[in-house]
Amino acid sequence: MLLHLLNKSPEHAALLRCTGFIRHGDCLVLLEDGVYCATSKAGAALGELVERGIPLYAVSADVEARGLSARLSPDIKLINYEELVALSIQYTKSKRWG
Amino acid sequence: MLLHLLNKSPEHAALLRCTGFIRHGDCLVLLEDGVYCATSKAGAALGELVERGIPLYAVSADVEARGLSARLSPDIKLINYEELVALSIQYTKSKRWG
Amino acid sequence: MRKLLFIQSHAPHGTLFGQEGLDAILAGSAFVDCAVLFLGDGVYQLLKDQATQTLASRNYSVSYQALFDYGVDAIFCSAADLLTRGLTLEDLIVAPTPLNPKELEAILHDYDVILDF
Amino acid sequence: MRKLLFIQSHAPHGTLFGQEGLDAILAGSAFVDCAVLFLGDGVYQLLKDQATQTLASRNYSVSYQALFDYGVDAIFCSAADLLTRGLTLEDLIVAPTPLNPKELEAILHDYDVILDF
Amino acid sequence: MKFTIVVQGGPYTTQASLSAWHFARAVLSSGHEIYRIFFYHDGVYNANTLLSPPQDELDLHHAWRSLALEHGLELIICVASALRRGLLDPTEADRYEKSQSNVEAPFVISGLGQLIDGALTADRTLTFGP
Amino acid sequence: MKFTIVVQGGPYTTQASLSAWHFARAVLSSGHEIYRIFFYHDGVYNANTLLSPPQDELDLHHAWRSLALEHGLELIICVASALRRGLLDPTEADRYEKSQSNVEAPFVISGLGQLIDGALTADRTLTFGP
Repeated sequence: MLLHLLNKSPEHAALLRCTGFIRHGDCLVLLEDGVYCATSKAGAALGELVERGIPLYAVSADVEARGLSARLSPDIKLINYEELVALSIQYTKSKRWG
Repeated sequence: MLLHLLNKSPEHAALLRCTGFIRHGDCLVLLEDGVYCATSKAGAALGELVERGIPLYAVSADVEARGLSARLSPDIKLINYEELVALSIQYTKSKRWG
Repeated sequence: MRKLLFIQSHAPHGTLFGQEGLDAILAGSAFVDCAVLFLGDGVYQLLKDQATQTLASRNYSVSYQALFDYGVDAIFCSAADLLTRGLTLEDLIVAPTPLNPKELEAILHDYDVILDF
Repeated sequence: MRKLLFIQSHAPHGTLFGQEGLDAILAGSAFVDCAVLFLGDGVYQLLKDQATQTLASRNYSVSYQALFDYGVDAIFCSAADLLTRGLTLEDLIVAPTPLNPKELEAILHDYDVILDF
Repeated sequence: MKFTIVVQGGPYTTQASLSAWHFARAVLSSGHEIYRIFFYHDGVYNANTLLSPPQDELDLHHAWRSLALEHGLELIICVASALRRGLLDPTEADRYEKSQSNVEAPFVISGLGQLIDGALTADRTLTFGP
Repeated sequence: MKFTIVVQGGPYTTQASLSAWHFARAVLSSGHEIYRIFFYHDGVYNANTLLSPPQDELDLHHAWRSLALEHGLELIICVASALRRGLLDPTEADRYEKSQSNVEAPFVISGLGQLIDGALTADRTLTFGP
């Protein structure tokens, strides 16, 4: 029941590294430059997580700030900070990838 | 006549990115965590530069600090900071990759 | 006079490199002919519709429109880095000249001083 | 009592994460059972023969020997990350337990709090 | 639910501090409690009383300070991280024979034990870093 | 040969400042000239007079200061980078109504024009960053 937090774009190794550690029952939250991983173009890297049924979230303030609102993969659910707090309660612990 | 300065390990995208910009007549200097690119294990990434005859250097203080002295690829020449100054004069300009 | 090439290689907002890099570009253009190259995630600097109210971050992207006014008319980007990110020139605040790998290599070697951000 | 897992993922000297991470590990071990995991470039933290005199940087790597004295006996690393870097356990200051991907995933889920450096 | 929030990034340079501040506000607005905010690594730069960002930008030092005063929080900065980065309250400034200082309440210089205690005591610990 | 050295990283946090300092010393010991050292981005943190690293570690603020005094160099920190990171000399502290300050000579707060002038005038410009 791990909340994985990723704050780096697909240009960095963090995305590939973290996907290997995400197991059934975990979720992945994209924030800061991590939201670039949520674009439909970069979505392929997340495809395997989608297939495995891992819930994927992106912080909406970060998506808007970067002009990505219209570019998001449909598999990603937008959340605000209150919803991030709720997720961090629902999942018992968190791990930062960056 | 560009001096390319790389300060990131092979874990980062900087190594692959910079090799595409290095042309005949340039050189590559590895410093800070960039010296991890100089180990014989990571040397494969630099193999193409060696084949093209691009001079490869690593800052010795950084190699020693990281315990890599016995692990260096034979294609890499160790330099001290004075030799880095000399190279930065020999090559007319520099570009940082990180 | 020497020719300066500024390179932006970071995405906006995640780090301050973009904003401080843009400041440097605008300062440079007051003295001399400057060129700007957007590489890698740096191409995201130019993406339209950045809306930073909720984040409470500065939307400095609008200032890229001023590049031409400041006399910076040599604006380049990596065509491959645009493509990889699913972007076209229509998506950008100002339209840089997209360069192929050979042209990018040439640009790097054409200018006298390179300032990286 | 909760179990803490410290993760070191940066190479030494290039950034301060390793040194400040080690400080946190030693502080943690005074309170509670702690485990340390070396991931990615973090495995370079443990490489022997770091000699920092010329660089004028602190050789804090010697303090990793103190981990056992501080009661930190759960020391892990990614076996694949060692292999990729051409390292064996004999090359390291202390010998962590090398873990395969399944075991690494399990370690991450076993501990109550993860502190990343 | 009690939260510990760890901030490892300096203000503005990376977004870590801003994200952590938004998260801290959301914890409180959601009716939960902040047990501890611990600034480590470059995070200690948030404590600098001299921060003077442009007037049309968020003043992160002030933002943390307001949040802490409004909700009675202590903002702990790690002493080792702070000293090497030149963040001193008047007591530390005396000890190091400096005539100036740049840390004051609600920012408090303390040890790494506060991080460990925070991680052990709070129900949840989240880290925001570069 | 005249050099301009640009420092974009903060002390200790990344190795950029240390590398730049070694390089600057080597420029001078090789008989060349430093036209300008320009601190930008987190590099401005090197100017903080309050830096108090452990006694057995190199004091980077002091190291820059000694180098500058010995060789008559000015150490320029960018005003915009400095203000938002809370690096103020007494004049800026007055302007921003702060009772404390943390920048003094040979560190000098100035504008980005000094970076451009340095890049245009020196024979070589090298950047050290995170």
